[in-house]
Amino acid sequence: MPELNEDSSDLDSGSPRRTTRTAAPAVIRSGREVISAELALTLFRQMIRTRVLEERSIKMSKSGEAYFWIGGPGEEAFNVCLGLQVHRGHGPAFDYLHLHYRNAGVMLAMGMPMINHVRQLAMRQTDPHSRGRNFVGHYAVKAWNVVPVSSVIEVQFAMAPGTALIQKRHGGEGITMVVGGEAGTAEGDFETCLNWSTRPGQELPVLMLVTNNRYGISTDLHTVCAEKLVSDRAAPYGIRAESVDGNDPVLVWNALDRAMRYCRRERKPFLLEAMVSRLHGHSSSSGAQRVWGETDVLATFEQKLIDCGAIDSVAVQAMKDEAKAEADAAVVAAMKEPEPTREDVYRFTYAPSEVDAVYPKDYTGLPGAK
Amino acid sequence: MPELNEDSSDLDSGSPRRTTRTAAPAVIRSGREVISAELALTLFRQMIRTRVLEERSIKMSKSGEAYFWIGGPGEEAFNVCLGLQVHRGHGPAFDYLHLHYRNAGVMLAMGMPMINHVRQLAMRQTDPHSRGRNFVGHYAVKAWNVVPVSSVIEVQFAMAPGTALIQKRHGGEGITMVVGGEAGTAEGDFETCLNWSTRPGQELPVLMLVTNNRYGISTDLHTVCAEKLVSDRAAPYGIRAESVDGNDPVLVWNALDRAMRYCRRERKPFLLEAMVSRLHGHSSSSGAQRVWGETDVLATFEQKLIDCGAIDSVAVQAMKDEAKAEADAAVVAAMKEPEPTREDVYRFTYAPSEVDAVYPKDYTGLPGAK
Amino acid sequence: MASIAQAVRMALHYGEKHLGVTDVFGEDVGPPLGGVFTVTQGLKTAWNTPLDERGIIGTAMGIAYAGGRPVCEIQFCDYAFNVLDMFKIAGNQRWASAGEFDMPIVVMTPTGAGIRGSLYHSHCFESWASRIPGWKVVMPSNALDAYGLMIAAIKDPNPVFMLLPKALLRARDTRLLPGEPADADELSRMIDAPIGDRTDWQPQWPDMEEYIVPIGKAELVREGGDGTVISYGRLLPLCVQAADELARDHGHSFDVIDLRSIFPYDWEMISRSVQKTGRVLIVNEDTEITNYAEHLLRRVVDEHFYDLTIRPRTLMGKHIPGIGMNQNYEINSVPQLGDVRAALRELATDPA
Amino acid sequence: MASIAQAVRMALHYGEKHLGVTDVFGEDVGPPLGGVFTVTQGLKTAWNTPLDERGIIGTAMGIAYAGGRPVCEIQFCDYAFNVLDMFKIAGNQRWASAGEFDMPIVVMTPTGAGIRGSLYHSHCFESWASRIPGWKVVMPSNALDAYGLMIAAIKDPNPVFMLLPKALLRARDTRLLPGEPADADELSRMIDAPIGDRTDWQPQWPDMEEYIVPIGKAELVREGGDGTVISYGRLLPLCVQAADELARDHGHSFDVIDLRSIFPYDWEMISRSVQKTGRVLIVNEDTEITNYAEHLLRRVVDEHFYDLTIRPRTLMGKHIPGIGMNQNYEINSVPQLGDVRAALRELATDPA
Ligand SMILES: Cc1ncc(C[n+]2csc(CCOP(=O)(O)OP(=O)(O)O)c2C)c(N)n1
Ligand SMILES: Cc1ncc(C[n+]2csc(CCOP(=O)(O)OP(=O)(O)O)c2C)c(N)n1
Ligand SMILES: [Mg+2]
Ligand SMILES: [Mg+2]
Repeated sequence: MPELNEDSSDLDSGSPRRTTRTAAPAVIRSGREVISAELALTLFRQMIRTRVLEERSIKMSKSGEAYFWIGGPGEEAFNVCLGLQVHRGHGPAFDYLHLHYRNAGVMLAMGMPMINHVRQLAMRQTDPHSRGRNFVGHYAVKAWNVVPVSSVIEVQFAMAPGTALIQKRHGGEGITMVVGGEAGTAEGDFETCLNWSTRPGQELPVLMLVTNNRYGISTDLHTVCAEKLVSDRAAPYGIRAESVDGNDPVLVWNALDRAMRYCRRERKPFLLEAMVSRLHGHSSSSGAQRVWGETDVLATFEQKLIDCGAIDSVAVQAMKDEAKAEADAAVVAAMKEPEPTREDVYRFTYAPSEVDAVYPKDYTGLPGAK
Repeated sequence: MPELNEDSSDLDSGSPRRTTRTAAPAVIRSGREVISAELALTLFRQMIRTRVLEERSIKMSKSGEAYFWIGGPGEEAFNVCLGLQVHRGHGPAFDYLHLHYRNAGVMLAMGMPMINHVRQLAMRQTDPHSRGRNFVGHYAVKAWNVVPVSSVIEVQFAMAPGTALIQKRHGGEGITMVVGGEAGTAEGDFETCLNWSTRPGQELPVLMLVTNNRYGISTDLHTVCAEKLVSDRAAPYGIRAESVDGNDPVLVWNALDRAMRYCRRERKPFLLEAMVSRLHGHSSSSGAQRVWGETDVLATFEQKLIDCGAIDSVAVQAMKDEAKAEADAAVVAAMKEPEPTREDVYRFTYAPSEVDAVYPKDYTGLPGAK
Repeated sequence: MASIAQAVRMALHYGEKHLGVTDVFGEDVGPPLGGVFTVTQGLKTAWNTPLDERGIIGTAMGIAYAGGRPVCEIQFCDYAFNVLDMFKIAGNQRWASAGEFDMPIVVMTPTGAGIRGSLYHSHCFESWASRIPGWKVVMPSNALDAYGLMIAAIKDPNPVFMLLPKALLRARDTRLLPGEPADADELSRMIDAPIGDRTDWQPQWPDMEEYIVPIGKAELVREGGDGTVISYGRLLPLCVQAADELARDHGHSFDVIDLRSIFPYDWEMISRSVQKTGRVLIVNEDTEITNYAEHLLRRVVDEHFYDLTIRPRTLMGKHIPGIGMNQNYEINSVPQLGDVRAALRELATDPA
Repeated sequence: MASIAQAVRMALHYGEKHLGVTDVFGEDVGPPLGGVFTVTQGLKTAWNTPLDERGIIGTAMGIAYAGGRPVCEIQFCDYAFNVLDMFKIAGNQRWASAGEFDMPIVVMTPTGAGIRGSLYHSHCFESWASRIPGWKVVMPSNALDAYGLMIAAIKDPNPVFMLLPKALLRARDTRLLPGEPADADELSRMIDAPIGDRTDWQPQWPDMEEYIVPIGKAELVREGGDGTVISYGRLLPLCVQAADELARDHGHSFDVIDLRSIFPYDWEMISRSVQKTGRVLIVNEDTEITNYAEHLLRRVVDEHFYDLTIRPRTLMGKHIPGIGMNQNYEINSVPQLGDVRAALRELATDPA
C-alpha cells in the first residue's frame, strides 16, 4: 500500500534522537513511581495504535469517506492505561464502562479490532455499535459492559450509580467507570454522581474519571470556572480524589491502579482527574488541525523510552508502520462493506415483547399502518 | 371576636415561668454574640405574627376555607431576621429575593400585610401574588424585587445568578438572596448557583440560604445524603460559608448580618445554612399536625426574653392577642372578597406587544378563535 | 374492589415476587411514607432517593444496564420536565446501539388535574410522552387495568411510562383483581400502612395472580352506533357517565373506547368503530396545542376522511400556562362532565 | 445577500445598539468562537457560559427579572431537553404572578436535520415549543425574515423561542437587509471574524435599520388555486421549489405559506387560503406523533371540514428515536424534495 508511506503524519515528524544507553531497563520511572518496562512497551504500542487510528479517522473525515470526526489524540496515555486495567466481561461481576466520545484508546486496549471503530466512522451496516447510525466513538458493546455512548454531555454520570448499585449488591470486584471532560462537570449530572454514590450505608464502587483538557469546544475552563481542580469537588461528599498528569503514562497507570484497587476493594467511589492535551482541537467541526502548543504524550513517552534504552527508533518505526498497516487494512475492508438501507430505519427500535399486541417483534411504523 | 380567645393554639400552651429580674437588659446574648434588646423584641413580635398567621392558615386549610397549606412554622427566627435586613425596593439597587414556600415570615417582616397572604390562601381574585392561581406562600411582588415563588424545587438557584449579574454591573449594595430547603440541594441547580456565582472575575453578590430541617417530605436527610453540612458544598468554589443554629435568633441575626455585609461589600457569594425545625410536618398533605419532638424557636425565645427581663408574660400575651386579632381580621376581610371568574382564565398570559399581530394586548385563546 | 393505588401496589408486589423487580424507588417511595399516594407502601424493594429526578432516571437506566429490573417514580409528572433528555436517551438506547442494549425500565408518575393541585400538581404528561420514540405509554382508568398494565409494563423489555390519573388513585373498582380478597376492608387491613408509627408494620400480601392487559389493546367499554368516543385516564369515567346519561335520557348510544395504551395504541379498534359510526370525538385533559388527541384525529382523517359523516372532534384542556388553584380556573380550562356531555350530544345529533 | 447567520448577528447587533440588549450568551457564544455557527461573532455583549443549559436559562430569567434584556443560546436544540421545566416556568411567570412579572427573554437555538448531524444534531424543537404556553415561537426560512423576526423577538416583552433551521444558516438571501451593503464580500469583510487569531479583530457593523416581521404574520410566498401548502423553516424552500417545478412541468399552482411564526400563527391567512383551495398540505420535518402539524390540521378540520374537497394532508418525519448518521437513514425518515413534490402533486390531482 503505497499511500501508507506517503502519509506524512505528525507521528513521523520530529525524529527523536537516539539514546546512547545499551542495557534495556527493567522499569520505567517518573519521580518516585515506576512501571515495568514490559508494561511501558505495551502501553506505548497501544498508544501508537490509538494515535494512528485517530489520525486515519481524521483523514477520512477530510476525504469524504466519513463526515464527522471526534476523538482523543492527546489522551492516549489515560485511555490506554484505563483500557488495559478494565476487568472485561459481561454482567455485574465485571466492570461497567460509561464512556464519552474520546475513548478509542480504551476500546483498542480492551481488544476492540480497529475495523469496528472504522465501521462506525464510515457509517456501515456492519457497524456493531450503531449500525451506521451514530457518530464515531459512540461505542456500545454489551459483551464488555460498554454501555452506549451518548453525545449528550454528562448524562453518563447520572447513570453510573445504577450499574454500580447492582455491582455492590452482587459482590465481587466489578466496578463502574464513568468518563467525561472537565467542562461537562458544570452540568448537574456530575453532582448527581457524587451524591448518589455516597448515600449513607450505600456507598457505590464508582470510579469517576475526568479528562481535563482545559477546553469545552472553544471555551477556556479558567474563564468560566473558579475551581482549582475538578477533583476538589469530591471533598464535600467525603469521596477520595486525585489529580494526575495525564501526559505521564507512568503516573496515570499507577493513579488508575490505585483508584481502581480502592473502588474494587472498598466498594466506594473515587474521583480521578487526568490533565490531558487536546492535539487536534475539539472535532472535525473545528477543523481537527494539529495544535502545536500542547504536550504530545506520544512524543514525550517515545523520547523517554528511547532515552532510557527501553526501545530504539527502529523498533518504534516498526510499531508505527505496523499500526498504520492495521489501520489502513481496516479502512480498506470497512469501505467495502454495505451501507444501511431504507429497511434499516425502523429496526431495533423495540425489543420483542410478548405483552405487546402491536409490536410483538419490533417497530413497524405507526400502529396499524400499512 | 369570641373565636379568637377560644382558639387554643400551641402559642398559649406551656405558660413560661415569670422572671424575678427587674431591670430590662440592653442586649440579648447567646454565647459571645449579642443583639440589642430592642431588636430582640422586634424580632419576637414579628415571629409571633408569623406563627399566628401560619396557625390561622393551617386552620383554614382544615376548615375548607382553603385547600392546601404549606409554610414555615419553626423557621420564624430565620425568616424574620432575613426579612428585617432586606434592602427593600425595586430594581438592581435593592435586594432580589428568590424565595421558596416557607417564607411568610420574610414577607411579614418586610411589611407585607397579612391579608395578602390570606388572599392567596383563600384563592381570591384580589390575591396580588397570583390572582388566586397559586398555592399559598407563592409570593410575587415586583415593587420589592420578590420574584415569583415556584413549586418546582431548587430552580430559583439557577435564576439567582441572573439578578446578581445585573446588580454586580449596577454597583451599589444590592444583593440577591435565594432560599431553599436542604433536600433540594440534591438537584443540580444548587451547583449551578455555586458555579455561576464564581466565574473568574465575575463573582456575584448572591447570598445562598439553605434552611435545613433535615427532611424532604418524609425522607430523612441522613438516609440519602453523606454531606456533613450543606455549607461544605461551598468549598470547591472558594465560596465563604457558615452553618448556624436557626433556633437561636441572636445567632441567626448576626450570621445573616455578616453574610449580607460580605455580599454587599465584597460583591461575592456566600452560603449560609440555618438548622431549623419543622413544627407542622411538610404541608397539609401530610396532615400539618403539630410535631412535638422539635425545638420550638418561639417558645425558647419567649422564655429567654422573660428570663432576662426583656419582656413579661403580660406583654407577651398582648403581642399574641394583637397578632391573632390581626390575622382574624385579615381572614374575615379576605373571605368577603370576590373569587376569580371564568374571564380570568386567559388574563395576564402575555404582556402587551406592539410587534405581535395576534396578541397585541393579552391572550385571547387560539389564534383567530372566535 | 381495590383502588388504583392498591392495584398498582399489588402489581409491584407481584413484580417483586414473580417477575424479578429489583428496585422500586423515587422520592418518598420507601418507608416510612410509601409514596405520596400510598402506591408503594410495604414493598420489599422500595427505597427513598435524594430529591433529584435526573438521578432517579439515570440510576434506573444504570440498574437496567446491569440486569436489574427497576420501577421508579417521578413524584408528580409536573417534576419530570428537567429530565426529558434522559427519557429520550432511554428511548433511543436500543435503536442507537442497533439492538445491543435493551432498556427495561418502568417510570410511573401521577398525571392530570382534579385534586386542586394548582400549577404544579395538575399537568398532563401523555402528549409529551407520546413524542418520545422508543417508549411505550400506558394509562389506566380503573384498578383492574392498572394491575394488568403494570404487570405488562414490568414484563415488557422496553421503557414504559405508566401514567397514573392522580384524581382516580383512590377510586375503587367494582371488580376484584385476580387473587384479591373479596372484602375491601380486609384488603385494607392487609396492605395499607397504619396511620402513625409504621416501624414494625409489615404488609400481608394476598396471593395475587398474574393478569395482563396487553400493551396496545384498548377496551370497548360501551357499544353504540351514534358516535365513537375515544378517551383514557381521568376523563374516561366522565365519558362513560355522559354516554349512559345520554342513553337514558335521549336514547343515544356510543362506542366508548378506553384506549389504555397511548403508544402503541389500538388503531384497529378505533378504525373499526369510526367506520361503523362515521362520527368521532377524542377527549383528554391535556392542553390543546400539539396534543396527542390531535395525532389521533390526524390518523382518523388520514385513513377515514371519506368515512366521516360529520366533522371529527376533540375535547381538550385550554392552552394556558397552568391550572389555577381556585376551582373557577380548573372548571373553565379543563373539560368537565358538562362539557363532555355536551360534546357527546353534539356528536350524536349534528346533522350529517 | 446576507446569510441567516449573518442576519441574526446583525439583528443582535441592532438589538445591542438600539433595543437595550444587555447580554448575548451561551456555550461558545462569546470570543473567540462567536458561536458554533458564527451567529454571535463580534457582538459587544456576547459571553461564554459554563457548559450548563439550566444555568443558561435560569440566568437569562434572572437577568430579565432585574431589568436586563437577554438573548441566550442553547447550542443545539437537541441539548434543551434537560431544561423544559424552566421553559415552562418562564412561560408561566406572568400568568402565575397575575401580571406582576414579565419575562422578556429570547432563546435562540438551531433546529432540524440536514447537516449530517446524527442523533443529537438533528432534532426538531417546534412541536415541543408549541406545547409550552406563554411563549412565542418563531422560525425563519430566509435571512430577511431572520433579521425581522429577531428584532421582533427582542422587542416583544414575552419569552420568545427563535428556532434557526441549522441547515439553512449559511444560505444567502437574494434580497438585501435594510442597511446591508450591496456587496456580499464587503459584508463578509466587515462582520465575519477572520480565520486564525482573532484577538485584535473588531467587526465593522453596517448601519442597519430597524425591520420587523410581526410575530404571528405568515407570508404567502407563492399564490395558486390547486392547493394550500403550509410550511416553515428548512422545508419551506423545498416546498417552494416543488411548487415551482410543478407549475413549470404540470401547470399546477399553489398557495405556499411560510408560516414564520409557530405560535401564535397566522390563522387568518391559513383560513382564507383553505377556503379558496379546499385542499391543504402541512409540511415539516419533526416526528409525526403529536406533531405541531397535527395541531394545524386539527384547526383546519375544526373550522373548515366542510370546505375541504379532499382529505387534508401532512408530510412529516418518521416516529423513530433519531436521525441516523448514514444518509440512508435521513433520506428515508425525513421528508426530502422528492417526497414534497409527490405530496404536492397528489394534493393538486387527487380527485375531489
Ligand atoms: C448537554 C450538551 N450540551 C452541549 C453539547 C455540545 N458540546 C459537545 S462537546 C462540548 C464541550 C465538552 O467539553 P468537555 O466536557 O470539557 O469535554 P471535551 O470535549 O473537552 O473532552 C459541547 C459544549 C453537548 N454535546 N451536550
Ligand atoms: C423538582 C421537584 N421535585 C419534587 C417536588 C415535590 N416536593 C415538594 S417539597 C419536597 C421536599 C423538599 O424538601 P426540602 O428541599 O428539604 O425543603 P423543605 O420542604 O424541607 O423545606 C418535594 C420532594 C417538587 N416540588 N419539585
Ligand atoms: Mg474539555
Ligand atoms: Mg427540608
